[in-house]
Amino acid sequence: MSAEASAERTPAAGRRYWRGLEELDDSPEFRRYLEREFPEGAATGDSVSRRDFVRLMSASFLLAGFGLTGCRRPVETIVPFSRLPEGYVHGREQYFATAMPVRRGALPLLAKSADGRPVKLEGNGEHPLATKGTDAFAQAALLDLYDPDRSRKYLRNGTPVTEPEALSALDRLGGELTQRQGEGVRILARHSGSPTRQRLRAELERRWPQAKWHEYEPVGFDRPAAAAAAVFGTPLVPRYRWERAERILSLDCDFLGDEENAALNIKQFAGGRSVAQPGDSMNRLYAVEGLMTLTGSNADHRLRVPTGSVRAVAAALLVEALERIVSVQAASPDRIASLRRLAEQAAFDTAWVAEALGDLAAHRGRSLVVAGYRQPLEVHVLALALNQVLENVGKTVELVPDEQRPAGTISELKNELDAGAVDTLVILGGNPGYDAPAGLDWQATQRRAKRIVRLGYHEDETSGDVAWHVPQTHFLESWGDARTPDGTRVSVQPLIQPLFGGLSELEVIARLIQAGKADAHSLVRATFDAEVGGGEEAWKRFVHDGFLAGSASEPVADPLGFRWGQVFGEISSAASQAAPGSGALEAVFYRDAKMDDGRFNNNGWMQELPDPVTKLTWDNAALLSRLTARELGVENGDVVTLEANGRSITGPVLVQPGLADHTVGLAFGYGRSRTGRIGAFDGQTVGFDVNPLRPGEGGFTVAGVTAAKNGERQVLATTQAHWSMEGRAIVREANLEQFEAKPDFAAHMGLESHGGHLMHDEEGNPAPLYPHPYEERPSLESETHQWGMAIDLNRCVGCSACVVACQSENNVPIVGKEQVAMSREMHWLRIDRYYAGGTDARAGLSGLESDEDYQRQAWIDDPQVVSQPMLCQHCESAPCESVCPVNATVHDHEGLNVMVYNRCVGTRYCSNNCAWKVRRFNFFDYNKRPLERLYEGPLAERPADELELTSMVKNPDVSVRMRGVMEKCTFCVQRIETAKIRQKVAARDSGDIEVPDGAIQTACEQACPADAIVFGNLLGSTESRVKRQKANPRNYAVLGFLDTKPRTTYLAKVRNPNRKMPDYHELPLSTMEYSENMGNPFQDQPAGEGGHH
Amino acid sequence: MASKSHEGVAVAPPPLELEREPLVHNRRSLGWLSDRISGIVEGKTPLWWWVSFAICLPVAVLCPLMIGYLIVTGVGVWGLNHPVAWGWAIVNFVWWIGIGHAGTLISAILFLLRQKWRTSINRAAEAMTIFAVMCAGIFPAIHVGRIWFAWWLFPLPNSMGPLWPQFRSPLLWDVFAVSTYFTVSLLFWYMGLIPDLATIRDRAKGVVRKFCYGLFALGWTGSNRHWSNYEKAYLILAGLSTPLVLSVHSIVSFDFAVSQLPGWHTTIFPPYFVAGAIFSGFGMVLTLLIPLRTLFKLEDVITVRHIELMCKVTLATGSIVGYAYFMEVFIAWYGGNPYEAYAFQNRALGPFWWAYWIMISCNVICPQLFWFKKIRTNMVYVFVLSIFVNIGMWFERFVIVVTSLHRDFMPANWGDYTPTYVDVLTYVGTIGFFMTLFLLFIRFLPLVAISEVKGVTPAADPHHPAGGSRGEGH
Amino acid sequence: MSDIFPKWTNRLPLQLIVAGSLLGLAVVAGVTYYFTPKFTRVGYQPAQPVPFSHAVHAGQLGLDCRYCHHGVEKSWYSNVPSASVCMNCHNQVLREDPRLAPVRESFESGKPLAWIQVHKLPDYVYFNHAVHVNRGVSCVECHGSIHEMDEVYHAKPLSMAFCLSCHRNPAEKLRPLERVTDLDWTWSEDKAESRRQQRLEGAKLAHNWKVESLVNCSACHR
Amino acid sequence: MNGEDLHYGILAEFDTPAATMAAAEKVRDQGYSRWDVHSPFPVHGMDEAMGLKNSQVGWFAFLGGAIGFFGGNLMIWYMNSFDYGLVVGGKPLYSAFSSFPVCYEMTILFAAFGSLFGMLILNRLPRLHHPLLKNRRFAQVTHDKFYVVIECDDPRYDQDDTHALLREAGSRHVELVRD
Repeated sequence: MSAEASAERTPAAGRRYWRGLEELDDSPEFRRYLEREFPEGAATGDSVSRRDFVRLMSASFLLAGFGLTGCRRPVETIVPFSRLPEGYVHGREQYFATAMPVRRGALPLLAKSADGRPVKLEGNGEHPLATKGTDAFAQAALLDLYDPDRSRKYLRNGTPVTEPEALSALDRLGGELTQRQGEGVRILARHSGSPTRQRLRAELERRWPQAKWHEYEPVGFDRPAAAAAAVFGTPLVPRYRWERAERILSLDCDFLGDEENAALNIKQFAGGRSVAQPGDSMNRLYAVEGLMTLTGSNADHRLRVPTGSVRAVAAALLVEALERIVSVQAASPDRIASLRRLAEQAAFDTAWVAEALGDLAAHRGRSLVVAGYRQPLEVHVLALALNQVLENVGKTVELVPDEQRPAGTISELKNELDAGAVDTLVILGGNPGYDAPAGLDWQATQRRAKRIVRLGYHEDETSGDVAWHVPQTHFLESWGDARTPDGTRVSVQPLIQPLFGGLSELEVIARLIQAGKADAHSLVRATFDAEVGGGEEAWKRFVHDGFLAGSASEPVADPLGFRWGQVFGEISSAASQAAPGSGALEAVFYRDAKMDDGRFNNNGWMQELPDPVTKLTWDNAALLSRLTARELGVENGDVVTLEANGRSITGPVLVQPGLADHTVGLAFGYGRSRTGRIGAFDGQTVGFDVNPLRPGEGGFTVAGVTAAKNGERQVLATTQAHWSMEGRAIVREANLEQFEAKPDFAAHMGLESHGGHLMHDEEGNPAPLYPHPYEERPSLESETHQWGMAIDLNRCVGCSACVVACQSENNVPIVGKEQVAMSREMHWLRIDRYYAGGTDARAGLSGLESDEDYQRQAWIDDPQVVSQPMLCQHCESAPCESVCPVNATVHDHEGLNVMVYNRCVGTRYCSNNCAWKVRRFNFFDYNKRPLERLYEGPLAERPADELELTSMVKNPDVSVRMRGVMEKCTFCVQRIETAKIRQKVAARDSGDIEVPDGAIQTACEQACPADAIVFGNLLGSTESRVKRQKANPRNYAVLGFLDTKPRTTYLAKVRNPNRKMPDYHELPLSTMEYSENMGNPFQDQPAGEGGHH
Repeated sequence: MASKSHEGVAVAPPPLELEREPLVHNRRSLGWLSDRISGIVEGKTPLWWWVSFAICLPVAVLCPLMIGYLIVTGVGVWGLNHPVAWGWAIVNFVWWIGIGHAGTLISAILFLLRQKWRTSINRAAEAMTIFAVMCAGIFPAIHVGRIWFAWWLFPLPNSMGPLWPQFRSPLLWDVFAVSTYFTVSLLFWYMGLIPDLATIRDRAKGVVRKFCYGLFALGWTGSNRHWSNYEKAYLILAGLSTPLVLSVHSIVSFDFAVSQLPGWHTTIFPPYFVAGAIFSGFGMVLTLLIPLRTLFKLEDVITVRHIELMCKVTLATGSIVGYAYFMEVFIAWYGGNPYEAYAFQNRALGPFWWAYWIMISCNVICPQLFWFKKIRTNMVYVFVLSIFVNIGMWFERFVIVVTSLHRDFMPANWGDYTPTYVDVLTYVGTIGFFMTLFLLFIRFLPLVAISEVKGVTPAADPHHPAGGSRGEGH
Repeated sequence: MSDIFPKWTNRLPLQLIVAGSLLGLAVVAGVTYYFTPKFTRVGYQPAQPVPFSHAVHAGQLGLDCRYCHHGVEKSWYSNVPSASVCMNCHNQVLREDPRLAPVRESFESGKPLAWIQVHKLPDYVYFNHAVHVNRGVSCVECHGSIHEMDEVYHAKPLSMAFCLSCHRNPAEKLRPLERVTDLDWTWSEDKAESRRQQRLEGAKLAHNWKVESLVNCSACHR
Repeated sequence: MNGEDLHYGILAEFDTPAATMAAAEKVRDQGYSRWDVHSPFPVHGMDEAMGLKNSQVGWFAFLGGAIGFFGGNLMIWYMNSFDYGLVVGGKPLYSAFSSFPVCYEMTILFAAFGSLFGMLILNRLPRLHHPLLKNRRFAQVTHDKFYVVIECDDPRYDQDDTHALLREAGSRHVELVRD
């Protein structure tokens, strides 16, 4: 199908003309074109050829710096293709469907390709899960493709060899191993949902019967399946249907944050929270957790207990359920008693538990209990039992067959290595040298294999002493396949030839087992043909769409026998555990929101992304609660040594509100000893490695940890120092009951609700002192388009995918830790996160205290949390514009507040006059200079390879800003203009120039998994989504009293607390703080105060 | 020519009814004045001058060094960040321009008010104005991110449409205000210098001196027809400088007042900035003149009465400034806008409380000591207090710029501010630059307006016995 | 005394004023002429690796622009044709011509020809060919009479002022879509009549096609 | 008159402003027109004593000021509204209010130029070469002496009469000044 044809297929959404590479793939010209992108030599990393590549592909518009034109310019050349690939039009963006494989799942994506290189990743909204959005990882994965520290060379015992040499050596090795039927061969792989890998593994086990397959994932998500298998007796995976759940209880399950498939969970969860009018239903979230997670910060009720005590809470819930709701025959009194003993191992608010369960029970079949990956198997079993009792199984919890075949563990592999039974160890991806639990001492252990063949994306901790290091290809460079969480088969389509050569996991396996054609495309195609069939047409469709329609796995319809006996068996075998206390802290390990398990360690976008909860960048920290920090006598930035079981780690302290006492939160993924120039920024390892303290495979908590201040201090670069909203109506909140009574409550908050008479005439229209230039001179205003945005704070969970999407789309530079610590981060879109403690808890505080004082204030122990995406508000009467002396920021005819970089002289006055402080100034040449040597000015040059590769990730449609200019959110003006141009090109000699609704999605809107951000035309001849959102009674403008008439407005947040809960508050805590200053918006104000009607 | 015989010539005392404290003590004659003041320019360069110059010049060199580093590296070498996008540069700019205001006030406003005592100090004060405005002008020019495009702030034709400056921006008003202020001050100062340059020309011995002073004296002959036009022009310039000096600091205050930031957006700014400017300017005049009058033995020309009068002006303007501080706080409370109220609480009690209280002690409390004559007439006290005034006014601008920016509307943006060594050394460099220029000025140009001082002595009055009148006049 | 200033110095001030004014005028005039794109860009005519003549191909032979620059209606850029496009004809016409040797070589080896870029906008200007040629703006408006050029030269200044002159009043330049690549086309033989027609018809086209006068920054700068 | 062309005029020295003023009144009353009084500082009342009219500098200043104010407004209107009207902060394209500060400054600037250059034009300055400046004695004019100078070009000039007049007026030193 040609690009034009697919555009016709979905005319409403103009940009949906992605194509399958396969459509081109047949033409020999195209093959050659791809090869020519990287002519011979380039594949081995010759930088000169790659420079040619840049010039060839971009005809010099790529590196958009600023230069004075006017003088006679140097000669520049245009290099056309000598033979043009069919269907390729220079300069026109193309979209290809692909997917990002993640552990056992995948995220369906559309990749934007500009001049032959991928420049942006977006969710594929056509996928059956309608995953238009993505998570931050998927956005940042693009940068990994252009990582200058990627492994580029095949190494034999550490010495580079050429690709052909290496491949023939691998073939020889494969021949030898095949001959030996894989004797003494052990494979260590990561989790994967790839059908082709599964096929190849089966093939391997057939050809190499003596070999053994092990899998290791530092943060695996396999316990729900294990629990289901244990309880039901067959391999099953629970699949949660968040959108059906009206009451959700999370047992330390951060399903909005660090759990698997968070993007999909967020989408389904957020769908249940958007209310437009009284009477709309809204889900309710209970969270029981020790860390402060995104899920906890979005919960309506949160029970703060140590992570290890969650098990006791789960047990208490089940006791409550079995005693009060349903009697289960298998639940004999002594079994219940043992359950109760488990419940009594920790102290917590039993009323909370009882009322929460009562609420869940009132919504039987419409509730959901989930347990998180940090919790041991018995908690997952308890969660399943609760769902069973609450009649959720088959409704909100579907069970689908588990197609994963069991594999050996890494501990078993260690035993074999220790026993000297391993001749050849094949490590496929991953980085066990860093992320294996310290007890395995993996770097030493792996040396016991006689020979290691290692496929790796970086030369890292695992690469030492390997016989063969094979550079791994990025998923955008090589064919693959995967399954999304619903089981749908997706294609992983490459957009570019491997930049530095290398092989994919599939290719390495196929090459070693000598199973015929070993190129990834043939392998994936063969799997497809064997498992799906349908020939060329079906394959083309699969590649074009990016997924195979109708391939989702069906839930097991038959309610299987729920084996209560197994449940109690698991429980009785659970080891008893003491609650943590001072002197014996509990360390809790978690998957980092940015580094994951360390795989994004060398990714600058991820390092600089503020953690959604802590807002920390470029570091991890030992998270402590206020009380624990006080007991230890430490403060933010104090370095502590944590010790347990004879091993210790050292890292800085950060006090985290809402954290359980005597808990130390430790994020994986930092402190890499062998990483790239980002992970070891300026020669300093970023963060500290927590793995040495980790108990063992699959363990996420360690008890009995001692902490001691070691006297050093470390700067932590957080992007938000002030935590309280100080009673200001910035995020406006109400409880659901209040929303029902007063749906437009947001309009009754803020200073504008007090001073409306000053700004509006009797009809309520704005009454300015002078006419807007749009009225003064109508030719300055467009009658077709006026852009606006609405952000639903009820949907937004704060996941930060939009931040990275914006960074990727708009060429936002990273600036490094030192600059972030000086508040110079460049993000155009940031997520403001406020904690609210309520007036009682904050009594005696004036808000004038230093930000450092927060860590000592008691109100942060149990705060409510709100997140607010903050970006340019595109005010109609923009205060930034009128202070710019050179017309560098002005309004265009469609209501955009445009920032003209090439006109900006950099007075920074606009930033001062922006009440939202969303403007970002280029204090240095962040794009041109090495970030660790910014202060050396022109004396420091960025290494050529780094400059080239980071230039390739740049969006060619957006100027790269130089130092000294201001920048800010543009509402993705390049997307707007591209859509308008497309519309006009199609209109030709007609007047049909109005861009249809939905054809323009800003990068943040596009990436938002929660659909919280809506952008569109406020005029439009048809009903647009943004018009609908703005008609929502919750709509309000942040700092509306300034009467700048922002085009970005927010839909106020509604909480849905349960009146019976012990931690119920009459008002959301931030609203309570607001009421203290400005009066309760839900009480009618006496006449004369504020009103003046 | 200049003969020593004049020194001793005693002039007959004035009648009792005309007796008031003389502007020039010890009944100095006309000739004594030229000899004394021109003598500074003509005599041997004193050692202390060389010492001071040797100190100030290297300090001044810091300024171009730091600016060069700034230009090649980026604004990031300063301590600015995202909430605090303006810092020391703007603080220094406002401080310097404020200092400049005293010169214009003394030369123009006091002239219009017929305050004859201004004559002995106006030349030095005007020179101070010009040098201070030069120092001030450095900062808005270098604080922009792309200095090589700073010419875009001027309405020059171009091939970009053409694209013009944006005249609604207070920064553009600043461009016009500061450049006008500098130009007019320079014209005014130069015009006042013409007769005195002629004096030195006429006394000069070397050809070089004759040529240089002669060239700039423009061929002045002291013709009364010239004096007639000259005096008129001088009066008009004084008349123009008065609204100018008021407008310049009003416009500088618009940089803040026209914005919407709590703590900036306030109508009290223009008068309060003007008062503050005069306050700081008199502080600086005192700081400069008290040592000079001693070093050059000009106690008879720059008398204790002059110093006292300046102390009184300082007291008055300091009280106005103190009142303005109080009103700001009052209105912030009375206005009922919590953002505004917070901004002022934060000034006094927030993380930058120390800057606020330095400002209050130096600007409000210190000048109150000038109520006491003992203090006003003690040069040491006055000198020390004048330095406190300079410090206090610097902190006033720091408080306005930094504390308002660092915590504004949205708590999520709030941040901190720490200057870097480049900030500090650039500022120190401008002080060196200022002092260097001032030293050159006192070495090469008459630091007291000779002809004007002559004009206010009794000997200049044709109706005064000292002026030759025999009493049979009008 | 002032005897060091001879009498003629009294005339000096006036002379200096006159000379200074003249010099100032000359500098302004010089900068306006020599330092603006009208001088610095117009007339740039580099020697190309192959002496391709637009005058022959587009003028005499009457090839449509889009035969070679086929991306112009679809893309931001008007592509420079690949050697294979040249060879479509030249594998029959002038097969052995030595001037075409580099083209043949490129076609055979796959190594692209390096043409020298004549028209180049600054990096921060986002000019889209497709939207101009599809909405009635002819190639000739920016590139001049290419079909009369033996070797391409820079005919128009392509400065911001130049772009704006048309963007301020697009009706002055619009023509029927089918005439966009007809570089010689005018509304009428008679120049005055043509101008009159342009005003009348252009305004009609602009109205019917809803052609906006885009003078805001976002039209060209992102 | 013999050798008249060689002389610029006749110069009389006085010690006090009062004496000078008296002499000036005498010369004025005699009806001389091309003559002048030179003094180290402007002497109060001398204009009347010489019979001078009010200075015309004010007109130059006024003209400059008017050019500044109206020119400024015209410039701003042309640049921000007429030539390239852009939507800035929702504010009017041209407004007398926001234009005022700039126009105000321009008024002052041009008026200041008017007064300084008006003064120079009216005084025919700079005039670096002047016969009086060659006179050694005349150098005291910037010190403490006062001079009445009557030019030879004056229609009423008569070397002897004028000389006598000045002597009579009280000058202790009268001399011819060479041209």
